Amino acid sequence: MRRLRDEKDMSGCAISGIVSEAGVRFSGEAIMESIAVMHERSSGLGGGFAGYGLYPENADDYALHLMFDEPSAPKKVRAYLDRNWVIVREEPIPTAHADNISTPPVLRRCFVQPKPRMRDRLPAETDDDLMVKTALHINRFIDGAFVFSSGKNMGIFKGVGYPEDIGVFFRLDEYEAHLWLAHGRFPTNTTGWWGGAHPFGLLDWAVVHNGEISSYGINRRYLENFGYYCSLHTDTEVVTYLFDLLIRKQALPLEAACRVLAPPFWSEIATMDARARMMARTLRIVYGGALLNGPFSILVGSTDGMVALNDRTKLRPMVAARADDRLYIASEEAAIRAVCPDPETLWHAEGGVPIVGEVKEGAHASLAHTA
Amino acid sequence: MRPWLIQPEFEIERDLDRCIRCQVCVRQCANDAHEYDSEDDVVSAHSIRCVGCHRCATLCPTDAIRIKQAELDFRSHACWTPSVIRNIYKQAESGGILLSGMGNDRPYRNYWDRMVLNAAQVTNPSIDPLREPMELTTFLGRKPDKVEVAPTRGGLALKTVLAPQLELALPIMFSAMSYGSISLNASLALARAAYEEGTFANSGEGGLHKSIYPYADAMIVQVASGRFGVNVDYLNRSAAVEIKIGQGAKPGIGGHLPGEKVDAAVSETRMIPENSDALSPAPHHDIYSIEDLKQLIYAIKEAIRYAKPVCVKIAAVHNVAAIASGCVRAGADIVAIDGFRGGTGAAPTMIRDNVGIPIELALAAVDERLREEGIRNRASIVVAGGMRCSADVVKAIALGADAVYIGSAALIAMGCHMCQKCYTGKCNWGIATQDPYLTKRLNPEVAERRLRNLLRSWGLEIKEMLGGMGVNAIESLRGNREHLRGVGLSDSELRALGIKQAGVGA
Amino acid sequence: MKRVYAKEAYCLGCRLCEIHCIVTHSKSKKIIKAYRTERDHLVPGMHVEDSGSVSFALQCRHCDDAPCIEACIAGAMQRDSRTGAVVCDEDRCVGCWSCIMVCPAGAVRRGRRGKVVSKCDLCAGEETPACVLHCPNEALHYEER
Amino acid sequence: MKNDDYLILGNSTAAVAAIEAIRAVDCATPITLVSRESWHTYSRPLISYLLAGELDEQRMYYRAPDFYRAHKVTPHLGVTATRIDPENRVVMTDRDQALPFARLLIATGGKAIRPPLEGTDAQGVFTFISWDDIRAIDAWIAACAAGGAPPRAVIVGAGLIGLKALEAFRARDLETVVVEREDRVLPLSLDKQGSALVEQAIENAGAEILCGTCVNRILKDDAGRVTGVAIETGRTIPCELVILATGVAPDTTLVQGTSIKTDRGILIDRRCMTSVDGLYAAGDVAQGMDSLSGASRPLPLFPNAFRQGRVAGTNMAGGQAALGGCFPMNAVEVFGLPVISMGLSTASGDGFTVLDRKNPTAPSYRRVVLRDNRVVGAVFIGDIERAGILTGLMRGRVDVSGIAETLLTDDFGLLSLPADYRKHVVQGEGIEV
Repeated sequence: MRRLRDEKDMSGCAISGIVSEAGVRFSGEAIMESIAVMHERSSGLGGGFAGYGLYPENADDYALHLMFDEPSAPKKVRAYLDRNWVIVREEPIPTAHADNISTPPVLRRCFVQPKPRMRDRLPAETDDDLMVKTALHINRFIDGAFVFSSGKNMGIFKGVGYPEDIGVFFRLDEYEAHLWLAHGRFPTNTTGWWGGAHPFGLLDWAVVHNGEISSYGINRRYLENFGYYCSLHTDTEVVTYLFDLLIRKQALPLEAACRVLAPPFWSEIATMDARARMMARTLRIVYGGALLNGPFSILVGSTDGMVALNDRTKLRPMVAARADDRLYIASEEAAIRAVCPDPETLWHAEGGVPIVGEVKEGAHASLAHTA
Repeated sequence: MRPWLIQPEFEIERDLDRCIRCQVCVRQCANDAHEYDSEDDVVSAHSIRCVGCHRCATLCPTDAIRIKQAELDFRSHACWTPSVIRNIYKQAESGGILLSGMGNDRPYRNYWDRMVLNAAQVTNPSIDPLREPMELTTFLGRKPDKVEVAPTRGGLALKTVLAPQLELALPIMFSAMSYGSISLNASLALARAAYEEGTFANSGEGGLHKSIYPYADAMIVQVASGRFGVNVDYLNRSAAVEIKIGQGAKPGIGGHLPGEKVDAAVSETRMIPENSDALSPAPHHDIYSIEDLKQLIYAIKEAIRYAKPVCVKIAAVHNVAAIASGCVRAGADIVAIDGFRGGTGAAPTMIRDNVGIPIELALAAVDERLREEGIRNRASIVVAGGMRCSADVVKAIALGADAVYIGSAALIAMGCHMCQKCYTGKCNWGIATQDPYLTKRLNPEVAERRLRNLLRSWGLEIKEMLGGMGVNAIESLRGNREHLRGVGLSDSELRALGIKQAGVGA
Repeated sequence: MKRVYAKEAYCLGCRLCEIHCIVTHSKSKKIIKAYRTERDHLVPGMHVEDSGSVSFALQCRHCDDAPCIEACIAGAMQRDSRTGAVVCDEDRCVGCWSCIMVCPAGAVRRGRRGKVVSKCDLCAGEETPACVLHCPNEALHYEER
Repeated sequence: MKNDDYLILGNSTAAVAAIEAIRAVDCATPITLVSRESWHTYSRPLISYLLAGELDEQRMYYRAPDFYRAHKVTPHLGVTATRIDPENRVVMTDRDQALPFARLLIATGGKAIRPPLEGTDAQGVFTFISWDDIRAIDAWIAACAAGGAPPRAVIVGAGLIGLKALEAFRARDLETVVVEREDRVLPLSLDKQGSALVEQAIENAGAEILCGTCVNRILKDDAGRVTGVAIETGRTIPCELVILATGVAPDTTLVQGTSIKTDRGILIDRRCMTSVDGLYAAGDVAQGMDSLSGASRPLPLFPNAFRQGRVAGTNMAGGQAALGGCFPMNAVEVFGLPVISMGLSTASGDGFTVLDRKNPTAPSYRRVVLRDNRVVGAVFIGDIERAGILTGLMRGRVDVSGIAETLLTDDFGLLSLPADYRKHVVQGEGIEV
């Protein structure tokens, strides 16, 4: 089956995210409830979730969420994985009957560890690099197979349908995570392909996004410069890769990475003090191709927490709230109030200013600067 | 002896009912195409001398003059066209090389006109540049792969030191036009306009006249094969240095400024004897290979203490992508590519019209190649050669250019009428001449204002187009070929340009 | 006061200033008609001096100590109190040419129409004198200095 | 009348210029003006045009009808000052008024020189310097015509006044002969070549000129009416009208016997002050420095009168002004031929270099006299355009070596001059050179 038309995906969407900064795991019910409130923002053509802290028993293994819609695909994937990886555990992803969900693909997950001698490994490559290569290879070259997610102790659940139905289908009320992301999709090109739903994941990055990246063409070519191949033609995909490039590969602090994606205007830079100006200027000059232009609100999940970012002119809605140890971020206030009726603080995200929900354990030093 | 086979190319039509015999035309034509007979009180014309520059028609206070293309006076023939026949007559008469000024005038396919731009509808909002910020600021120079930032207790600390950059208020610069090939007034106007509008002008291989020193911060100084006017002060009195390897109008050909144009001021500026011909060799005689180029680049970088970017300008030829890649690897911070429509003060017509490739294709190839090689950020790409309007600029940027050079458009803004007779030194518009009687026709204040207006109006249009596409920074357009579609192009052309067919979605 | 200043370096010597001066001071103020019907007595109020590659347009300087006002026997040469311009009242001028005799700039000429001198009147208070307005190279400036 | 007032004697160019200059500095202190003539201020050089019928009376007036009121001047017209008492600062008039003053300007002008000839007292003999002269002449012509025939006229002297009178008479169709003692017309202004052109113009206009001969006597009949003139050659020219046009001299009658020093005219310094503090003189009555000859002498010229009046007025009002170089200059059109002369226009010989050029086909002539590479005199006849540039060169004592030859060319202009002088002429800023 053709995965997508060979054209860029454009969609309006609902997004929601909840993180316990204390690292306390909670069931998927809350996120399902939150995203369901924004039913009108989806069209039933895609919904999905990401959870972090799902698999404590396999916390050190890469958890691959895979889908297959070709009978021959699983075998090919298995053969490819065998080149570099030891499969520690493999199982179907449990599902349940859900209204409006039909013809799901084959859904499996496997937990893998790198082989001591990985055949495709280059001298400087890390395990993560190889996992990226693996996931991208499967997505690009193995027909009928698609990697939903490839991080550790996390997973992405998504498919064609309204997000609340997808949640039921994947029995998310039975999982616990300290960070949940959800996405309801309103695509303007209609394809009923489960791989095309969101979140999009790579390693432990999971991205949900509402918007239209008008700079997509150059963002994509910019990433190609660094070896990323964008097979899905989605904004979410480039956002994910950009986070991976900037933070994981180039070791930019989160704050600086957000400055790259949604930089201040030159007129603002001109009014900064010398040190800040030099920083902002350098980032803009070097990372022009990474600037995300056009309307967007994105939520990016990672092992360390969640970051929300609006485009620099704030052309898409995004609301945040805090209560107890939790940070809630959603496209609409109602989606927060549905699960947190009485937040301590509630505010609208500012254009270009990231909001960070940092999970205390194992926090990156970088995140400390943005609070 | 009168060249009797040569017929007028233009007809000067004078409406005698409107002619007031004021003789403005007589006084303004450097080619003596108009003549006043005081006995009969009548102005008459010598059409054979007319070059079609429209000076007379423009200045005629009663609009009594019309310059028309001479009627087709040969039996029509698809192969033996009038221009072909005329050229043969001229050569049979002169025994010399046919010369032309300005750029290739043959009707090759213009790919700018086969590419259309995108605009935002519904799924993303277009942006109104009159209400919202719209950023055209462009930096030319070498960029690192990444920026190193270290978190410290006082915040983030920048560890990366950027290579020198040229900061442009908009991605348009004035291309190389030497003092000598154009008048000092024209050079001054270009320098001042660039300076005032936050962009750059290029000295060409003419040295830097003293009166341009105040605008040196807006000057890219050129080092070409003749090395005219080059010394360490010249290199340092600049914003950047450009090594000129080739020129789009005449790839593989050197330059020749006739001695008549080398007056005292030109002589001083070029550092050559007065009245001597200024001959720029075809190649640099110290660059016979890419390693030699690298040596020169680094020799210059040493001379300017690595404080300014070094640009290498090449003509768009068949393997331009590989050559550009070589230039980047040899240390060029900026690669300027000049397409075959690029202008010139003088070039053999056959070369001008038949050598080199269109800049659109060259640009597409170079940008793609540098990206494939992962070295695109190591150098900026500047393209030149037939950039006619802001849409051409936007398309060039979308194809992958960082900025463009405009030459002919700038000259036209100053009054050039594209008569293509620059090489005669008799430019009636005071641009491509050193004759004091003609140079004063170009008031640099007026020319500067017109150039600034041109830059501003193109800037405004670029902002409108950017806003229409839903982006508010030029870097989001740069190399963003998703915003381009081809119309009426073959598959191979689309492939060469790296763009999709119009009608094909994102 | 505002005067017309010439930038010698940018004067083309096209004489459009003279032509438009004539038209502005003609009866019809229409260029073709003026030249056709009044040609024999049209003299510009200003002149282009021209020699080889050097030329410039010269108008009356409207001197502060205008010698032509001193010399005018008919009281015709006067300073316009509104514009500050030195103007010749053509009804009073008798054509004695004393003004021509004393003008150090040579900016006053004999008119062709009888005994009346021809000189710049700054276009009688127009916002911009015709010569300035029509100079194709902005070699003439009308300004306060 | 308070005794800080201004008193001005005279009502012509110098007086008017002084009044305007005073009012430019001091707009309050009263000015009293005393004039022998009863006319509103008028321009003397226009009288020939009036006589010729080229002007109406309205155009004779030098300033607008409200000139005195607008300048807060109390005019006493038709009143003659009879005595000046410099010590007591008072002027007596023929109306027995005593006009006290603090600052006085004597601008009473010149008087026609009457040659010592027999018969100048005859009826029909006139001078030609005032409106009153013209009225009398006009009346005489009318009377003659009423008696049967218009008068025939003889003009004694072919200087400027004589030729303008001649022109007026020809306009009135009077048969006229001019008699000039010197060998040419306009002898003080023109050299022989220049005069020849003017003479040609006069002859073309149908008048007779007799040069190099003197009038011996004016003949009259028993009724005392003029009948003709007898000239040196023995010839008698019958006529009914004689004009004495042998020149003007300062009219110093009023200051004779006072402490105010005179020579041919009242002596003035560069500030136009006489030998008595607070007393000034200007115009044809005064005698100042000729900057070319270096000698003090009367320069009865219209522009001089204006400039002296202005300088005097400014200084009287407490301002600072001084005369620049003065030298003779004249502009005139005779029978359609414009003539301009300036400075030592007739000079030649030792120390002088003369450049001249005569147009072979048109009545046009130019002569430039140089001394020490500086222009000291010039003649323009016919093509007179830009003659003033030479006035400027003379006034500025500009070294013209190197450009002397261009002074004669047709396209001579500012462009021919050194760039910095050119710039200076157009007031420093005009032309950017």
